[in-house]
Amino acid sequence: MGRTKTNELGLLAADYNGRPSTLCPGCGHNSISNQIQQAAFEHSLDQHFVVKMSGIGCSSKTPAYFMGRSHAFNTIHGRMPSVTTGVMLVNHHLKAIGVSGDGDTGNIGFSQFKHLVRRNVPMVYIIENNGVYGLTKGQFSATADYGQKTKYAGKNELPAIDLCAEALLADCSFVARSFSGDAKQIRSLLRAAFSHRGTAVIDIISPCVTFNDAADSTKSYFWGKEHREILNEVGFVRGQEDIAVDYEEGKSQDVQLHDGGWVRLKKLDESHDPTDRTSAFRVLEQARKEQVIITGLIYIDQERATLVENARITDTPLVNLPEDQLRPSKATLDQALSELFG
Amino acid sequence: MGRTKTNELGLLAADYNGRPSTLCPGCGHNSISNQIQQAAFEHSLDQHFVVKMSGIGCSSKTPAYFMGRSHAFNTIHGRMPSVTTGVMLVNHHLKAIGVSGDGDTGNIGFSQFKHLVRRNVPMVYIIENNGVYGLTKGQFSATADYGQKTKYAGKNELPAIDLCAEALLADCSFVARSFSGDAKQIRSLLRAAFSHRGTAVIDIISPCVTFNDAADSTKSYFWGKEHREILNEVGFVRGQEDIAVDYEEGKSQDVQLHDGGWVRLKKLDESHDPTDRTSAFRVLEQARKEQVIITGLIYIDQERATLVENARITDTPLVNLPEDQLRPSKATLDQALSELFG
Amino acid sequence: MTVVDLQQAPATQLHSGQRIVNDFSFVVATTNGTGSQTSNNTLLRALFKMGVPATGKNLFPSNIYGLPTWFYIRVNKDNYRAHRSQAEVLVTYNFDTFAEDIAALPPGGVCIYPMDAPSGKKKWNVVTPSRDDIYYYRIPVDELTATMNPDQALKEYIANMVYVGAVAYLFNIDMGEIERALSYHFGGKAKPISMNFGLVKLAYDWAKDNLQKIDPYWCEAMPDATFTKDKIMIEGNAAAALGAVFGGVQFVAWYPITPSSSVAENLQSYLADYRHDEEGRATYAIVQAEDELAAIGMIVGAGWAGARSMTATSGPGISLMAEFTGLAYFAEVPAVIWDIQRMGPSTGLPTRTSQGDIIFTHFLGHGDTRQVVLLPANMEECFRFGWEAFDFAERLQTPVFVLSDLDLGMNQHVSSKFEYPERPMDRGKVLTAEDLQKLGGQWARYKDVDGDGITYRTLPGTDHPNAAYFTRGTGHNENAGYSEKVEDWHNNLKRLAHKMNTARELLPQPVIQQNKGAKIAIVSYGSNDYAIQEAIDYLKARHDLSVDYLRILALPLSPKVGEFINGYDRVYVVENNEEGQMAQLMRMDFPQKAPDLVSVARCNGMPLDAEWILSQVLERK
Amino acid sequence: MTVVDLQQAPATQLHSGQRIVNDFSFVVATTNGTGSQTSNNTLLRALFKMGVPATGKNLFPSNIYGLPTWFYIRVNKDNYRAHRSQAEVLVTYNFDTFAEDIAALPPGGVCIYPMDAPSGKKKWNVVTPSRDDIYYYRIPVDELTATMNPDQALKEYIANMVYVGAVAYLFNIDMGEIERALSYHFGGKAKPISMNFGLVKLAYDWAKDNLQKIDPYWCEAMPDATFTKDKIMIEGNAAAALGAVFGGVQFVAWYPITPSSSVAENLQSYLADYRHDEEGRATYAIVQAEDELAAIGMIVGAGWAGARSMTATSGPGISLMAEFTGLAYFAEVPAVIWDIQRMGPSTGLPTRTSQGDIIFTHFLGHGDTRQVVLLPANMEECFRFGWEAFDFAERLQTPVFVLSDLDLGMNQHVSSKFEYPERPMDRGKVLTAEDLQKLGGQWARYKDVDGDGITYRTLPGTDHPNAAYFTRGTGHNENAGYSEKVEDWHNNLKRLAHKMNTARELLPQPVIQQNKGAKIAIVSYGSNDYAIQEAIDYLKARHDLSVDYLRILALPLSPKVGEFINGYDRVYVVENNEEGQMAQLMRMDFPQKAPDLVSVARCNGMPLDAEWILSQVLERK
Ligand SMILES: Cc1ncc(C[n+]2csc(CCOP(=O)(O)OP(=O)(O)O)c2C)c(N)n1
Ligand SMILES: Cc1ncc(C[n+]2csc(CCOP(=O)(O)OP(=O)(O)O)c2C)c(N)n1
Ligand code: SF4
Ligand code: SF4
Ligand SMILES: [Mg+2]
Ligand SMILES: [Mg+2]
Repeated sequence: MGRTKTNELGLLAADYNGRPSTLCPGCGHNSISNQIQQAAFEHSLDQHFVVKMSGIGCSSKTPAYFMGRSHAFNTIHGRMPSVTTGVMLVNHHLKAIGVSGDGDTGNIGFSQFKHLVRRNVPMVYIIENNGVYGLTKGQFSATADYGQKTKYAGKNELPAIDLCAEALLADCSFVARSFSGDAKQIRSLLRAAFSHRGTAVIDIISPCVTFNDAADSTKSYFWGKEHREILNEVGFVRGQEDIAVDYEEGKSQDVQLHDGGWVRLKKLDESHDPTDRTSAFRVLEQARKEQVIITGLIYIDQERATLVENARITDTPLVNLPEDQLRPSKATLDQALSELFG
Repeated sequence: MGRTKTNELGLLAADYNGRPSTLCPGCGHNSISNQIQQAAFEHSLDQHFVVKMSGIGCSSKTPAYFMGRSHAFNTIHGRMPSVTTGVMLVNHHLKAIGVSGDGDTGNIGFSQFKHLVRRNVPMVYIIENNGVYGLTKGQFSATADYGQKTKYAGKNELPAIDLCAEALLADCSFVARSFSGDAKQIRSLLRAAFSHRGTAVIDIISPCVTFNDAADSTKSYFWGKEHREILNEVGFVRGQEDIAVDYEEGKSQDVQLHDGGWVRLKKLDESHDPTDRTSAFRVLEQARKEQVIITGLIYIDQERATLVENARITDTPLVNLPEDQLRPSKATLDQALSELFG
Repeated sequence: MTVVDLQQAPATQLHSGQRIVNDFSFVVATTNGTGSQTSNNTLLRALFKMGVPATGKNLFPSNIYGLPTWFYIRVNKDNYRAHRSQAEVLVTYNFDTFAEDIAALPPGGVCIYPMDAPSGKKKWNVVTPSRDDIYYYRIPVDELTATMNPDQALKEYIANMVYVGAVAYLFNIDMGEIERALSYHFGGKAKPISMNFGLVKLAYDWAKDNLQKIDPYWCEAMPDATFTKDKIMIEGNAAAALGAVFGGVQFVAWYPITPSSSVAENLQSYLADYRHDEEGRATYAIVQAEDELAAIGMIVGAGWAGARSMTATSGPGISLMAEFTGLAYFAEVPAVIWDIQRMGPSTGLPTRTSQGDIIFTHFLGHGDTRQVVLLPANMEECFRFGWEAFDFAERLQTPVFVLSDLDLGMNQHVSSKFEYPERPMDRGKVLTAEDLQKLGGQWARYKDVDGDGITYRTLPGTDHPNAAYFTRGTGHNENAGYSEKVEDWHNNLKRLAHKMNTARELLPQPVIQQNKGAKIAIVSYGSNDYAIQEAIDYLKARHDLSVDYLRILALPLSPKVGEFINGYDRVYVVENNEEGQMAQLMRMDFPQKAPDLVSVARCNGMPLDAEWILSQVLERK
Repeated sequence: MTVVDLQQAPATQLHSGQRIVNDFSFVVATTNGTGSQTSNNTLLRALFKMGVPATGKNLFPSNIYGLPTWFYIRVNKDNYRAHRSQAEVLVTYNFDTFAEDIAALPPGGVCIYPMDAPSGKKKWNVVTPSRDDIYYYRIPVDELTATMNPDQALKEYIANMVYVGAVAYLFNIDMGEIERALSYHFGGKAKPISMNFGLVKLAYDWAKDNLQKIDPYWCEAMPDATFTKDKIMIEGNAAAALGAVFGGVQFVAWYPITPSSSVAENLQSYLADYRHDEEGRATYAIVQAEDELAAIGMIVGAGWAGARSMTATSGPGISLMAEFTGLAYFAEVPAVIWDIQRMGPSTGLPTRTSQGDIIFTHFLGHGDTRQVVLLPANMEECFRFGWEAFDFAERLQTPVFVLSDLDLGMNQHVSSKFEYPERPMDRGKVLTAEDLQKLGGQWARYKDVDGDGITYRTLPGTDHPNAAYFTRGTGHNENAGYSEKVEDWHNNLKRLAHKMNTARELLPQPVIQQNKGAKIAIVSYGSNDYAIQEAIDYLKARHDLSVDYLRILALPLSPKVGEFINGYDRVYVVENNEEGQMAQLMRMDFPQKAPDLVSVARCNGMPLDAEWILSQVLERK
C-alpha cells in the first residue's frame, strides 16, 4: 500500500510532491515540507485551490518543495501576511498555506504577523522556527533563546519572543506549537488547521543544522570543539539525517539532537482546555519558566469572525464576479453625477 | 507661591514651558504635555540633557509644547523607537522622553515598539492613546475598542490591541497606564519613569475631542444627534475644556466625558504586586473582561539589564570620546594589515 | 500693527469709477477647524450656479484646529481656472495674519474684517489696519451671530455665515443660489439650512443697510455662458474614487495620509452606495491597513489573485512602497497606486501641493526598476484614470501609479460630466482552465508568445493541473522557475524592457496643441494645464508669441514626445517641483534634444500660475 | 551525456608545444557548502605569494548547501585583474553541471575531474565527456581522501584538497606556498593544517606518479615582479569595515542581507579587536536591528546625537530605507550607508553583482530628494571611503551612501597596504556650549552663515540654555521652527541645493587618465575600473585607438566631469546595469553634451570584462 493509495480526490501522495529541496540535508524545514504534503494528501486538499505563500528565508523557499500543483507566491522578506490578506479577501474559496521563518515573522515581519492574526485572515500560518536566520548564515532572530550562543553569532542577550504567546495576545483563533521531528503531531495539527476558518498559527521548532549549533539552545545542534577548530569558515555544511520523535500526549520527551544538544518537549493533553484563553496564556508562561517547549493545540476559538466574514462580500469570490457586477450601469453614473453639485 | 517656586536646579516651572500648543482645545494630549513639564520641573530634570522624541501625529507634535530647552526630534511616522535606540546608545547620559500616539505605536510602528521594549532601551515611552488617528482626521487605530463607532470612521470590527499587555509580553521593565485627566497620577508615574533605568512605557488614555466622539467608546466624547445633523464636515472642531479626575488608589471612578460618554477607570492599589509578571498579565486580562481601564503601575522590573548596559560601552558617552579613543593608532593599522594574507 | 480704538474703517474712494466685473480674486483668511469651508464652498457654488467661472483653492495647515487657512476664489469670466497668486478682495477673520494679509493686497484692494470678536478671543475692535490705499468694510460678526442664538459650541462655526452675507451683498452674489448651495451642503436638512441661511440673510441685510459699496469689484451672473452649464463640481480625489468604482475595483487597501485619505474615504462611500449585489453583499473589499507596507502588500496579493486592486497614498507612503512595487514590477503583478502628491522632501508640507515624486516614482524600487505612471490634469482625467488605470495594470501586468496632486485632489473643480467608460474592461492576458485545456496544459508564465513583451498568467484557483506557477521576486526563467542563468536573466530583463516599450504606445498619448509657425513649445503635465493654457493665451495676446504645447499623460514617455520636441528651437518643460524632474526624464529619453530643453520649475506649495510661467518664458528666450 | 564505463580520459595532444605561462584562467566547479572555498583561496594565495598576479571570483548560489558554485582564478603576468569570462582550465567536482562546464571550455582547454565519487553520491566513474578537443586529467578523489581517514562528517570538505594537490602538480604551483596559505587559513592550528596539507601532498604525489602533463598551461613564480610585493589580499567588505574602524565609527546598526552582511560582521570582529578602552569597555556600539527600517532609524538617531554611525545593506534594504534617508536629507542628519549592490529588480539574484542602484539611491526619498553617493573601485577606496565617508557625512550633514558591489565586497582582491588616514577627523560644524557662550546664545540651526549651504548644529546634551532646537522632517525656517511660509520653504530648498553644489566640489574628484590626441573617452566608476584599464590597453595595442578615461568617484557629479566630456567627440559611459544609469545621470547634469554620450551597459551578474568593453567601443564608433 502506501505509495499507491489514493485520497478522496483520487490522487496519490506523490501527486502532492513539489520540486526537490535545495535546503541542507537534515534541515528541520524539510521534515515539515514532507508533513505538509502528506497532510494535504490525507486531507484531500484540492491543490488547484490552494495558494502557498511565503516571505524570504530558507523556510520561505520550501513552498517550492511541496504541492507542485498549487499556485505559490514567494513574496518579500516579512511581508507574506499582507499579501495573503489581499489574496484571501478577493478569493475566499482558496485555502492559503503560509510558510515563514522566525526571522521573517518575528523580526522584519512582526507587525504584519500581529495585524494579520488580529484580523483573523483565513489561512494556515506555519512558522519554521530555528532561532536563527538560516539563509543569511546564522545571525540570531528574535526567537533565539536568551543567553544562547552560536559560533557564528556569539551570545544572544535578548529575551526570546514567543510567537504563540504573541499570536494569542493578538486574538489569534488557533494557536499551536510542534517540533519538526514530530511527524504525527504536525500532521494532525495541520489537518485541524486546514479545517479552521480563521488564522491558524502553527509555530514549529525546526532546528537549523548548519547555524544553530551550540549546545545551550533549545533549538540547536551541538558541534564538538574539535570540529569547530577545523571549520573556521561558513562555507562548509555538514549534512544530517532528519530527527524524528514520537511520544504521547501529556508526556514530555527529551530529544537529543545530532550533536549532543537537547530539547525538552512537552505535549499538551486533554486536561488542557484549548478554548480557554487565560489557561492558554498560563500554559505558555509556565513553559517559559520551566524552559520546556510545550507542543500541541494551545488555543482555539471557532467562533471568532474572520476578516472575510466581516467584509460581508458576495459568496462568489470577488475575482469571479462578472463585469456586470463590477461596473455599475450608465444610469448609476448619471445618478452619482446628479448627486454632485452641478 | 506656585509660580515663583524653583526646583533643585533653581528653575521655575515656567522654564519648562514649550511653545503654545496648536492642538484642539480640550485635547487630552494638552493635559499630558502639562504634566510632563510639571513632572520634569518637580523632578528637577536637566533639560539640556533631555531629548524629546516623537513620531508623527497630533500626539507626536506635542514635544514642541513642553520643555523648550531640550533637543527634540520629531521623526517619521512610527519610527521614533529606532531613532531613540540610536540616540541612547551613543549618549547614555541623556534622558529620553518619547511621545507617540496609538496609531504611531500600535499600527505603523508596532514592530519598532515591541523590539525597543524587548531591548530595554533606557527611555520614557508615553503613548497618548485616543483610539483614532487624530491628525489624519479620525480613522480607527489598532487600540480602538471592538465594536466602537465614530461618525467619521463607522464601526470598528477588530479587537483592540492592549499596548500595556504588548509591552509586558515583550519583557518591558516598566508598564503603566493612566488617563489624561488624572494629573496627579500621571505626574507620579512620570516621576517613577524618570527614575527607571530601562524602557518605561506609560499608556495614557487621552480622548480626542474632535474625532473619537461616539458614546460607546472607552476613549470618547459623545456628541448629540442634533449636533451631528448640523455638522457634516470635518472642517469644524468644537473646542472643549480639559477633563480632570482625581481619585483614590484601589478605587474605580466613572468619568463623564464632555458630551455624555463615560469611561470607567480603576486605579491599582497596593494589593497589586507590580513586580509579579504573571499577576500583571492577570490584572490586564481581568480589566479586558470587565471593560474597565486599569490605571497605575502595572509592572516593574528594576533588575533587567538595559541595552546600554549589555553593550558594555565606556562610561563616557560614545559621542564624547575624543578622536584618539575613536581612531586607533597607525601601529594598530599596521597590525591589522599584517594579520591579513599578504 | 498699532492698536487703537477705531470704530470706523478708513474708506477712501480710490478707484476711477470703472467696474471690474467677474475678473478678480477673493481670499478668505480664517483658521482651520472653525467651519469656514462651508462658507467658502457656499460662495464658490453660488458663483458657479450664476454661470460665473470660479475656482477655489484651499490653503490649509497641517493640523486640526486653530492655525491660519486661506481660501482663494478666483472669478474669471473667460474661464481661466488656474490659481492666481494675487487676490484683490480679502475677507479675514484671522487676527494673527491680519498684517501680512493686508500687506499682500494690491493698491485698490478690498479688506473685509470684523468690527467685533467673532471667536470672542481677539480684539478686532482695537485694530488699525496699516494701509490706506485699500478699501475697508467692517462687519459686526459677533453681534449678528448672537442674534441667531446658536448653541455655544456652534457659534464659531455659524459666525462664518456673516461674511457670506456681507460678501453676497457687496459683490452682488445671488442669494437664491447661496441658499441652494447651503441646501446642497446640508443634504436638504431644514434646520441647519434655515439656521445658516438665516444668518447669511441677516448679514446681507445689515450690509445693505450699513455699508456703502465703494470698491470696483463686482460679480455678475452670466446666464448665457456655457462654462458652467451642465457642469459639475467635484474634488479630484472623489473623481478618482468614482472612476475606480466604475472601473470595477474589487479591492482597496490603504493607510491614511494627507492629501490622499479622501480617495479611500470617497471609495468607501461610493462603494457602499453602488457596489452590492441583490442580497446586499459587497462586490468589493476595503481594508484600512496597519501601514503603507501592508497596504501595498495587500493590493499586490489581490492583484496577483486576479482582482482589480488599488491604494492611495502620498510621498512618505510612496517611499515605503518601494520594495513591494519593485516586486510587483519584476513578478509582473497588476496594481494601481494613486499618489496624491504633496510637498517633500520628507514629511515636508503635508497640506501643500507639488509634483515632486515624478522621478522617484518612475524608478521606484532598487536595481533597474521602471514604473508606469499616469498624469491626470483635471477632473475628467482623474475619473478616467480611475477606471482606465486598471485596464493598463492588467493589460501590462505591472503596477500603475497615478500621480495626482493636492491641488487636483482636495480642491473643488468645475468639470464636465464624466463619460461612462467607452469600452469593456480589459482584464489582460489571463488563461482559464478551459484555455489551458485547449493548450494541452502547455504554457509558460513568462514566455513572450505575442511579441509584445506581455506574457500570459493564470490565477490561483484555476482548476487545471498545469495552471499553477511559482511567483517570485528572484531571477526566473520562462517557466517561472528559479534561475541564476545569465541567459534567463537577460531574456527576462530584455522582455521587460520590451514590455515597457509596448507601454509607451499603449498608454494615453500626449495631448498636443499646435499653431502654425510656432518656434517654441511648452511641455508639461498634470495640474499645470490650467495655468499653461492661460499663459499661452497671454503670450500670444500680449507678446504676439506663438507657443505650442504638449501635455504628457504617461510615463514611460511616448515616442510622440520625442517627435514633438524635435520640431522646436526651444522647449520649456514646465512643472511644479524643485528639480525640474520631467525635464530630467526627457533628457534621459531624448538626449539628442537635451540641449534645447529649458526647465521651468518651481515648487512653493501653490499650483503654478500663468503670470509666472509667462515671465519665465519671456526671461529665458 | 553518454554514460559508459571509461577508465581513461581522452588525452589528445593538441597544442603546438608552446607553453602558455601565467596567462590563463582556472574555473573550479563545485557545489556550495562543501568547503571548496578553502581550497580555492589556498590556490589563489599560493599564486599570490609566488608573485603571480591572480584574481579570484566566486560565483555562488543563493542558498546554503548543494547548488552549483564556480570559482574563477585568473592568472595574468601583466597584472590585469578584471574578470575574464573565458576559463581555459576547468576543475570540477560537480556532476550536475559537467556538461555545460565542458561545453564552455575553449578548444585546447583543460578539464580535471574525479575518477571516483568525491561525495559518494555521483557516478563519475561512468561518465564520458562530450568533447575531444580538450585535455583531460582524472583524479581518484575518493580513494586519496579515504587514505587520510577523515571524520565522516568532514570527508566532503577534505576531499577538495585533492584537486589542490593535482592542480599544484599540473600547473606548477609552489607547494611551500600552498602550505603557507593553509597555515594562514587555519590560523596556524597544527592539526587541521597537517590534515589538509597531508592530502594536498598525497594528491600532488599521486599526480606526479600518474598524470602526464599534456596541456600548455603553466604557472611560474615571478620573484622579481612587484605586482604582489608588499601587497595584501582582502575582501572589499572587510576593507570597508577596517576603514570604518579607523574612521572612528561609533555606532553600527544593521540587518543581515547578502552580500552586505560581511561588512557588519567584519566590523563586529575588528571593533572587538581594536576599539576598547583600558578597562575593556567598548568605544562603539553595534546593534543587529529587527529590519532595515529600524537599522536606518537607529543610525539616523545616532548621527543626530553626534556619533559617526553607519549601516550596510543591499538593494531591498535600500528600498526600505527610502523614507528615513529622505528625512535625514531634509533634517540634515549625517549617516553612512553602505550598499553592497546585487542584482535587481526585487530580490533578483542575491549572490550576483551589479551596479543597479545608482539612480534610485541618488534620488532616494520622495519629493525632490538628492543623496550623496561615493563609488569605490578597489580595496584602497573601500578602505578610504570606510573612514572618509564619515568626514563627508558630518561635514555635509547629510546621509552618504557608499555604493560598492558584490564583486568588490565578497571577493578576495590584491591591494596595496592601506594608508593611515592623512588628516584628523572632520566632525563638521558643531557648536559646543562654549561656542554658544561666545555667540551669546545667538545661532540658528538652518542659517547659512558661511555661504556654503552648510549650517551649524548643536548636539543633544550641550549644556547651554540656547543649545536646543527642534528637528523635524516638516518644513522649517532658519530657526528650525515649523513653517508653511513660502519664503522659508524656498530659502531652505535653495540652500540645500547650494549645499549639494558644495558637495560637488568637496567630494572626491574624478580620476582622469588622458593621452594626447584622444578623440574618444570612457567614463565609468566603481568595480569596472579593472576591465576598463585592460580594455584601454587593448584598444591601443590592437587597434591603435587612443581612449581617455574618467572615473567618477562621487555623486552629485563634479563639474570636472562636465569639463572632461566636453573635450571628446564621443564618450562611452561604461557600467554594470541594465539602464545605463550613470549615462542617464550625466544626461541630466550635462544636457549640452547628452547627444555625444554612448551608454555601454550590461548586467548579467558578472563583473564587466575587457573584451566586451572593447567590442562595444569598436562596434559603436
Ligand atoms: C528586505 C530584506 N532584508 C534582508 C534580506 C535578507 N534575508 C534573507 S532571508 C533572511 C532571514 C531569514 O530568516 P528566517 O525567516 O528565520 O528563515 P530561515 O532561513 O531561518 O528559515 C534575511 C535577513 C532580504 N531578503 N530582504
Ligand atoms: C508614512 C506615513 N504614513 C502616513 C502618515 C499620515 N499620518 C500622520 S499622523 C497619522 C496618524 C496619527 O495617529 P496617532 O499616532 O494615533 O496620533 P494622534 O494624531 O491620534 O495623536 C498618520 C496616519 C504619515 N505622516 N507618514
Ligand atoms: S541553513 Fe539552516 S535553515 Fe537553512 S537550509 Fe540549512 S539547515 Fe535549514
Ligand atoms: S484632532 Fe484629536 S488628537 Fe488631534 S489635536 Fe484635535 S483633539 Fe487632539
Ligand atoms: Mg529562522
Ligand atoms: Mg491616536
